[in-house]
Amino acid sequence: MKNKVSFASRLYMVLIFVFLYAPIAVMTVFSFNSGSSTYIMDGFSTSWWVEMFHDTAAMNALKNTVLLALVTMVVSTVLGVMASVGLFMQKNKLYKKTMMNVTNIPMMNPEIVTGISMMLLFVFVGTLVNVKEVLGFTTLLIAHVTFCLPYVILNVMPKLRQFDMNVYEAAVDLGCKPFKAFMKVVMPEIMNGIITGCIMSFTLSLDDFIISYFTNGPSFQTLPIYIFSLTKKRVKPDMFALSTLMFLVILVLLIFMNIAQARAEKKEAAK
Amino acid sequence: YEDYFSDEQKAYYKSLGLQGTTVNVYNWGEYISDGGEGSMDVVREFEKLTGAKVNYTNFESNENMYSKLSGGGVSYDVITPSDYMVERLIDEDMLIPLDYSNIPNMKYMREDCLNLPFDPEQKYSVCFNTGYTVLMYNKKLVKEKPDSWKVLWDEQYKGKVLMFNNSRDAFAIAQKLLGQSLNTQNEQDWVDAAKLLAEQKDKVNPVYVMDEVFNLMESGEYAFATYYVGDYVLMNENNPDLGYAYPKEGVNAFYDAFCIPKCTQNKKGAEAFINFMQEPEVALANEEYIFYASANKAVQENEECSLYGNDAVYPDPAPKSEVFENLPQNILEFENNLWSSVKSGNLSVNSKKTERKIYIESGIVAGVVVIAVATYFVRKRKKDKEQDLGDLYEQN
Amino acid sequence: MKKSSLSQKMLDKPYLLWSVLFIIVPLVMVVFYAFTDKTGAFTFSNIAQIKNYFPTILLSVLYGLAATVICVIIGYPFAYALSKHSVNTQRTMVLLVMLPMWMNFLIRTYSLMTILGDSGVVNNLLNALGLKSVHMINTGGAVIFGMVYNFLPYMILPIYTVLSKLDNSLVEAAHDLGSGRATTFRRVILPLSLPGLLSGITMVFVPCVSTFYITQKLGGGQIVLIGDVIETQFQSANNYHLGAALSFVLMILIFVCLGVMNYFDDGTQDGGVVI
Amino acid sequence: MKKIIDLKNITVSYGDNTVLENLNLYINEKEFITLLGPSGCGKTTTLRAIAGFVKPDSGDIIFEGKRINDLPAHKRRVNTIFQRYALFSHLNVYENIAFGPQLQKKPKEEVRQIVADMLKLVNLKGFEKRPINSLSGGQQQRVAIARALANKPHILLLDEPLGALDLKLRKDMQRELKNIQQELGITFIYVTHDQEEALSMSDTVVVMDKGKIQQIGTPEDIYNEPVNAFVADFIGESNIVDAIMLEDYLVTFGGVKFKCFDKGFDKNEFVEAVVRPEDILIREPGTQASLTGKVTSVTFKGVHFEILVDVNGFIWMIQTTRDDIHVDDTIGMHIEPDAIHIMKRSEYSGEFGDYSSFSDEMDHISDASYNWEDENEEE
Amino acid sequence: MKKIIDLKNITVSYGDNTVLENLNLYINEKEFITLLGPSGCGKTTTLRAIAGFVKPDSGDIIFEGKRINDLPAHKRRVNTIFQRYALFSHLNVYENIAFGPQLQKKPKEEVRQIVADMLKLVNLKGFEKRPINSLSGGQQQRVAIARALANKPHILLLDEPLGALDLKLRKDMQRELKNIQQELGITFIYVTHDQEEALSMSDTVVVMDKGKIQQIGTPEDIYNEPVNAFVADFIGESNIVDAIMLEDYLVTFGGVKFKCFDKGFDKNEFVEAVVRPEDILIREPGTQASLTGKVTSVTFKGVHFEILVDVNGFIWMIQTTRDDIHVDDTIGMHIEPDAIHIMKRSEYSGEFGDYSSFSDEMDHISDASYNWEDENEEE
Ligand SMILES: Nc1ncnc2c1ncn2[C@@H]1O[C@H](COP(=O)(O)OP(=O)(O)OP(=O)(O)O)[C@@H](O)[C@H]1O
Ligand SMILES: Nc1ncnc2c1ncn2[C@@H]1O[C@H](COP(=O)(O)OP(=O)(O)OP(=O)(O)O)[C@@H](O)[C@H]1O
Ligand SMILES: NCCCCNCCCN
Ligand SMILES: [Mg+2]
Ligand SMILES: [Mg+2]
Repeated sequence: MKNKVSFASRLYMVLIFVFLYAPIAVMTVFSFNSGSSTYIMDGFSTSWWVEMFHDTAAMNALKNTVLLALVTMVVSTVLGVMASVGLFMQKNKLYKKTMMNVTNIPMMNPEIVTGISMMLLFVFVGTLVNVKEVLGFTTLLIAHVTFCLPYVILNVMPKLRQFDMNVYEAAVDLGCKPFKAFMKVVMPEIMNGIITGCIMSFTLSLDDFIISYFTNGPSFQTLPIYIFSLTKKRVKPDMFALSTLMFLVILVLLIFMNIAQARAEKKEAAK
Repeated sequence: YEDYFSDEQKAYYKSLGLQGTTVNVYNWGEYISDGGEGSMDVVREFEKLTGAKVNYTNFESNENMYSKLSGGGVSYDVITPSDYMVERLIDEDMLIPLDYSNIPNMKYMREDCLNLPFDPEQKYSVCFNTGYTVLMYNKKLVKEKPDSWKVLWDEQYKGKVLMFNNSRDAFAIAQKLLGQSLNTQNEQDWVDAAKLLAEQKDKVNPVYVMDEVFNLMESGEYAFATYYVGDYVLMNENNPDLGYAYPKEGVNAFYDAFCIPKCTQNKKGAEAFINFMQEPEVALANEEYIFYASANKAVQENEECSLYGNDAVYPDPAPKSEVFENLPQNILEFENNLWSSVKSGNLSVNSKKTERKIYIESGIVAGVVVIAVATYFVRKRKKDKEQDLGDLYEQN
Repeated sequence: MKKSSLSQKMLDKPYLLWSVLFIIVPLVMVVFYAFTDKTGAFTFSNIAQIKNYFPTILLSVLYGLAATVICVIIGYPFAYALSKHSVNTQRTMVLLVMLPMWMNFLIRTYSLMTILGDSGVVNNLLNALGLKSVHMINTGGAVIFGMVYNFLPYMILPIYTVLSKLDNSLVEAAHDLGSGRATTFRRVILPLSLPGLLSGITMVFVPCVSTFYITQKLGGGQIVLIGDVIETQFQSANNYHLGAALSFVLMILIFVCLGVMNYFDDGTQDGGVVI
Repeated sequence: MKKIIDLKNITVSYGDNTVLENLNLYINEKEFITLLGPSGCGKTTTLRAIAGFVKPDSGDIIFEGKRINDLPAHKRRVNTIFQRYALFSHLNVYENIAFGPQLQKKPKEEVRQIVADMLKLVNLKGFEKRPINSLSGGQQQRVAIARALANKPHILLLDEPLGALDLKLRKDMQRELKNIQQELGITFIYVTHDQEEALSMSDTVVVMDKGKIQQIGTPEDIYNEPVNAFVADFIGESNIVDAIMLEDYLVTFGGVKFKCFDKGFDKNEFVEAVVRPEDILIREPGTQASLTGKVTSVTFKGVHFEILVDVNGFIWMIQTTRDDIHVDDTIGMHIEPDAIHIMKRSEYSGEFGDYSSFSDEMDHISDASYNWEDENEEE
Repeated sequence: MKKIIDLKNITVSYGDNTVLENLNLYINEKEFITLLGPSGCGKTTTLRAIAGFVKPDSGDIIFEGKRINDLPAHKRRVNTIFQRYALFSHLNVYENIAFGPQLQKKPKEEVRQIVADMLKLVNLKGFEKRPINSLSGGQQQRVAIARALANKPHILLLDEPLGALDLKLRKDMQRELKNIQQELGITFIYVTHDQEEALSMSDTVVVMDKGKIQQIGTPEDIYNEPVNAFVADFIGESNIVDAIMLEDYLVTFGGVKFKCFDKGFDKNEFVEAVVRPEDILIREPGTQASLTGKVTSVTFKGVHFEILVDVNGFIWMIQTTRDDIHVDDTIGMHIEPDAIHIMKRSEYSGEFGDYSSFSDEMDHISDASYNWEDENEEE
């Protein structure tokens, strides 16, 4: 029995999608502007796309962003998985509950407050140890890992809860040492959660602006920061080209993620 | 790519031993020739010649730069504050003296750009550009060339005015209209100016912008803008409908200068960069790209330069003008608070009205919430009683 | 029960250390700055100054509420309609809803300027249709529009997630007991989707109240919200202490709002917001 | 007795998959009827068609004389108890039970009275304010019953209502449900795949397989006179043996002739004989015994022993209370004529009834290399 | 017979909750021993203590003569089959079975041989490459068995291994497991809460309740001579009636004196008498009958009818194959001396045995207003 979706609801959904995609469409269109305006379309040209690749600062920022996102992903995933497993096994309920609540803070706190609080800490520590340039890659990394960790934990935790502890015990029972048993049977089962957490960290880090804005330094600019400084200046269509490019990259990434997820779900459903 | 430099120059920069070092440059936005439209990519050229890596970042106002610098946690090697900010930084002991032996290109400097009042001993700064603030207008929307800042208070241009989004420059306009000195230390003067600005906010709802002015003004949507003259020329290139005026009340004349802050970690690199910026080729490239009057004699005297004799950049006769000076701390804070009040509308005539409106709306919302919560509890009580079935069990 | 060896006990300790250092201590720093002056002496003056910003804070809450309410009004029906499609369509559509979210929000907001501008896309369209231009940019409306645009997906997704997991037999049970479609929606579907709705509200309300970029780009400085004030204190006014005090207040405000909301989600289902 | 529901030629399919095929079934007022069958045979689908959640592709659903194919679910005077309760977890016990009456805009006092009555009925007095999540499985089950009954339905549909409960609780609830049905005089249409449950509760049992009705009858009919090997095997343990009907009242199997009570078959027709394990009497070999075999297994079951006997390669199961039989004993078996039931051959012949190998679900998935990916297709 | 496991004074508690209390139990080599008891009585905990997943607070676990309290789980020559199989779903059948042998670094050829043998043993030849998800419940169960056996354990622990299977499959698997145990001669420690399962499979049954052992014995002992009302009620249906032991071999209950086989009680001691429903014979009232009552319910159960009889307010249950008894008949009941079993009074006295009300889980959660919030705590 198929659910019939009414025409009105279809129309409504289309309208919302138009709303959501209009700015992206505008951006894409203007990235092919032959003039240098982001307001008036003069004609078609790919020159801004070429220009974009010559913008060394942009390319450098892109490189930094990806590097930061990758390192953030690795660090927050490793820390997050360890924390999830550790907290999951924790018997002290109060401690566990407290930690889970602390985990929620970066997600609930306004980003601007998170960003500021970390900047205050970094600068304070910087003056304490008398380092002139604390704000940079390290502080960005710390900040990014901090706001990604909750997402890793919140993705892995439920998988652990779903996980039948007997399976781990079965491995031990069959002669596996505890750590090996964890790697051999627990890891594969919570892998989906880990991968989702991993990808989320990557994309969140890739896209973060507000927190980075307060914790970055001149030596390490990320793309969102660079874009922000561009929008503070005269914006030329090459920025739109860059954004369109990023959009495409993320599109591909998301499709990939989605296929992986669909597969995993299929597998789960088969159980 | 073109080869801009002589072997001698190349050898000089190579010999500095800057290879592998980094130079953090903190400059105004749109204030360097960045390689766009076939121009020289100055930063890239410097990197090529010296082998140093430049982290080039931008600020949008002196205050913005000062905040970042004094906040700590960051290290910059070259900054480009304007006159009054140079003075402040010197006062607050945030700059280090320059070693001119590392800046041989001082020889190219215009005499009128040396020993300026903010750095009378020429110890801390190397002037980069000079210029004026200017009133821009869109010929399509404004019939007559304005001659006074007064037009920025004209209600028929409501929503069509772009105003400085930085306190000193914004105040300057009001101060000129009021006939005050830009550097007055009389608090009442500042209050008056602030009131005038608040009145402007009430009347024309100006959009406060800095470098965003480029896109907005070029788009042709706005009638007036206040900005720096070099940037006007740049905008004018993209939108020929734009015109400019030096209002009769007078304008601010400014000098932007290279300095090295205390937090530097590469003083030699910084000096090399400052020196490089004064290479005639570089200074020319900059002037050709950003259209500001260079402090470099070689450029000013270069008849080939497209700006040579440009009457906006080199107005003749020079407009009535005044240069900013640093203000004492208490005035600065006073000014800052006034500026916040202006922007958030606290000072406007409308402000009480607006405030009242906010309170009323908040009151309504709070009322709705209270009523909702109360209803929730009342209903919960009622439900609770309704669901007590004890009495019914006893029956039959 | 597992034998917890030392190494197993240590597993969550790096995270403990991390969260103390980088979650707790920074918040302490905010409080510290909020109650000290430039010399580091204890003072209430920053907190006292906040009264000047009281209208701004209220205004921020009003804007946040307005944007949140609009997001609920347009997001809920969308999520509901979405959950009615076939599984495969749903997957694609969810992807489509998520996509703009992953797109840098600065840029999306920036292109909204191109759309809403006086000679922007919308007005061009209106003119082409022979209609008069409408002034939209640099108004409160544009700011709310920008908020809704940016955060709508955050409203749709959690609601959708709850709705799509809703056990269809509950809906059938309601029909079975004699309730028509509307009543079933009101009495069963809506209350059961409350956890999703609440997390949607949180995810929209918090960033709206504290935003600064949207107001700057789409409000043209006409609309000043608490986020802008804080940003200014740190980025140009150079008054960290006032900034910290304002941040402190903002934080408290939001936690109180969430706490109240949480109270009314009676906690019988999970998926709700936990502070 | 009045027909309350009449299903006429109902066919339901999902895509290519015909789930119900030309189903004909009528149900009388106040009857307790049970649909019994293996998983996937279409029991739930039948209920859903009656409740209005599935629209048959063809055929008529007649309710109290009126065709209700097009009546939406919420307008049918039929209530369902769902397999996994489907209680509203956001409401408490009171609100769950009051859901239906409130919808009918009954006055508040009446609603309270109904809820109180229902709670009394299902033995949950004092639970009215408890949230659903705080109840045990059995208690939730009762709330589901109370909720459905609060609407005073003419028919109550119960889809494996006891499936999630454990044995002891289940037996108690069986009795309770039966009592409720008799007390209220409501028609119950009950779905289960537990034969004992079906036998002990129902007035009428409908045995289904593969979307078709195999047999309709009283529990005793179904148990004692199954129409084919599927029914015989599905309802209790049975020895099913290939037999030849020599003439009316005379059948041969295992090389021995037996008197029986069946007639009306062709001469020498190949048939199947069903003998229930408890109907085989153990005798000294030779004496009165017709079959002789060797005991291969003796299992104590509490009430009785379960004995497997190998008679020329066919393994018979016997249930007896005698405790003096041991493995490897040679025993004789005696079968009275009334213990033998003859069935016509059917599509199910040969599939069931020999205890030498046990029939398990492997029979259905007999090929080890079956393509599991196909199964996954439908996700 | 040699003891393979000896549990001495084992106590296990979680916080304040004592789950096992001074448990003493030894298990012989090659024995099939079953732990039987209601949910939460500590069966799983006992197994986990043997397997090494729970460390007793006090007491010794002796395995083949050595104390193994401190030996970690992975070093014990004991393997477990878990309630919900606990198969590695990311590995296929071969890899699951080979898991243990591979860990022991057995040569590849040997591993292959073991897997092949195991698959033969559990009747899954040809399934080696199948992913776990593609298997039915019964097949998964067999893989779990094969996996545990592949390690050649001295003891196999089985925690309700058939709990998730449906009735038919369950019966088949019971036989299969018993066969495997006998074939391999391994000690099985089996956990179930299904009494029929316990009776039909075990050499020895251990009945537990509330962390304590109530009775240890052969299935017949347990069934025929329960030590207290709990055991009597838990193992099968029973009528348990308050009685007075007048003298050796003479007891009185229901106002009637009965001969019995029990002795050694005090004169006029208050005791309980157990009578199994199948041991009560129906007679014409008056004739040979000692008790007379009115039939309140007759239920067809397939093999027999279940009849409830009201004798002066006490409801007796009778199981009979007679089909001529109807509700409201007045019948007489006759009980032979060997059908009566006398028990001393215990803490369980009065809790079970009367069929007038049914004991359900409500007895445990008797207070409707219990605080559900506490339960939710653990999220
Ligand atoms: N919505 C559906 N779409 C496709 N096929 C379905 C759907 N619902 C049921 N089926 C199929 O119809 C057949 C009969 O299903 P039904 O639920 O009626 O069986 P059942 O007898 O209730 O089984 P069970 O004892 O497992 O509940 C099954 O093969 C099932 O796969
Ligand atoms: N990890 C644990 N923490 C606290 N209490 C526990 C834990 N594991 C078991 N218990 C408690 O110990 C008691 C005995 O549990 P156990 O699992 O041994 O029972 P069981 O006899 O196996 O029951 P079931 O038949 O339900 O499996 C129960 O009351 C249970 O709540
Ligand atoms: N676009 C760059 C403008 C730089 C102008 N500096 C002006 C300083 C005025 N005080
Ligand atoms: Mg079903
Ligand atoms: Mg257990």
